[in-house]
Amino acid sequence: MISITSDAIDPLEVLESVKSNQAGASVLFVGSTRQFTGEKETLQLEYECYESMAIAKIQQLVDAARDKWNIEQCSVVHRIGVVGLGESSIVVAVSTGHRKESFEAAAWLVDELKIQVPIWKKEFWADGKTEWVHPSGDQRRIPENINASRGAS
Amino acid sequence: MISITSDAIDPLEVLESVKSNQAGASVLFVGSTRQFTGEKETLQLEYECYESMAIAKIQQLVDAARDKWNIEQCSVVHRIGVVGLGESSIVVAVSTGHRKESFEAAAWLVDELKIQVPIWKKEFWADGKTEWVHPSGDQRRIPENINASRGAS
Amino acid sequence: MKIQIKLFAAAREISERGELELEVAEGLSVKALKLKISAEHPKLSELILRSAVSLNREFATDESVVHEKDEIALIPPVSGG
Amino acid sequence: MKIQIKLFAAAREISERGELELEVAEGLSVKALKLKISAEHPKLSELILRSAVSLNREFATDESVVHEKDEIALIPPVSGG
Repeated sequence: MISITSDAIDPLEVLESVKSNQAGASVLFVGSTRQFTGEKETLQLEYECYESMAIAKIQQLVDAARDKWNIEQCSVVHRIGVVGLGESSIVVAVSTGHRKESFEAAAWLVDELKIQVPIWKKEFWADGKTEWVHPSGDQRRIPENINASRGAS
Repeated sequence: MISITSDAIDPLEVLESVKSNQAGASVLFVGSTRQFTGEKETLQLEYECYESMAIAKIQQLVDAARDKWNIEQCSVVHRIGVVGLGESSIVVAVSTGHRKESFEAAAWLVDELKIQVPIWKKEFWADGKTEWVHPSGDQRRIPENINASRGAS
Repeated sequence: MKIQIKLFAAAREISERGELELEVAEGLSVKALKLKISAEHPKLSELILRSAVSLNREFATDESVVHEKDEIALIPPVSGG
Repeated sequence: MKIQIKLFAAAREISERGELELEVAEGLSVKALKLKISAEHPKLSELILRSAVSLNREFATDESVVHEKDEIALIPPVSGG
């Protein structure tokens, strides 16, 4: 399951989408809106995406993860629009035969999604300010890495 | 939430038990009965535990994890009795401010539980044989490590 | 040739539109495209320095060449998750 | 003194009971206890070599001393999760 949605994400649905009798382990990651970053208070987040490219990029990440680990099932769901405190913006689920691979693949997918997939977060701070989060770093490095590592496997 | 139960585990309940507005990340681990181990086919598993000690040991692990990582909420639920194919024997959930800690703490809790907590698994193989799983290794090393690491922090 | 460039997040808000339209020469490189956008839309220039360009939903390099029918987007540093 | 030792998993099945009762001397070490169980229940001896003993729900060392009111269990290698 790869999905971008403006509705609340149902984590149970994502977990069940990776169910398999061949899996001894499933790892579900849920990223949600945290109230405090240091002393700064967040009221809500808002996500925007370039949907067609985001879906294509997530699919590339899932394909690359399947090359790197022996994955039974794998799902990535990202929410867009306003995501309130405690609500989930991203849910990733991976099932594998053994647990080490589930943990590694899920963590890797979240790490890479945050670097490679065209989705952007806007902070709504409690002091009334808003801010698009545009971290520094050279994004163009990444897709080249993915293609290289896939070609080699 | 720390629990040992003979009922089916509800993963959503465990995930919700770690919900916190201070958490930006939650990781849920689900261990379930895998049909094949190499070419050997499993029909079902059965778990037995020394319940009072198991609860005490899990609590020690959770306390040690809280010393090692900045954990918001943490839950461990283990099922005992017969666990059929695809059903869950263990569900661990950890919520933290940032994702790295959730992944590390959840993986560590599962690793340590498998070494330190008096719970035993019996395989029911498809060929009709049964087998208690008693891995080799010196168990007594572990509680000493835990005490040492807790004392040092 | 006439091209459209999709804008997102801060780029969209700064320029107050979801798409730019530019008249450019055939054979334009991505690097030249970024310079041209900066020149015509100075408010975007700081963000463009830190942004990537995608062509047909793939990240492009500075040397990539823009074609008339390409789906083009300016991709500010991403922050999903 | 009379002590009970809880048995689990293969130890319980091999000995066909959930608890052993032994008459032992005061000041018995865990190491001596394991030898005594092996001697009186030879079928358990192989598993005892690989098992731990818990006293009051904590893993004991070979040198730990068993007291009359202790909750004692034989802990074969565990396999939860």
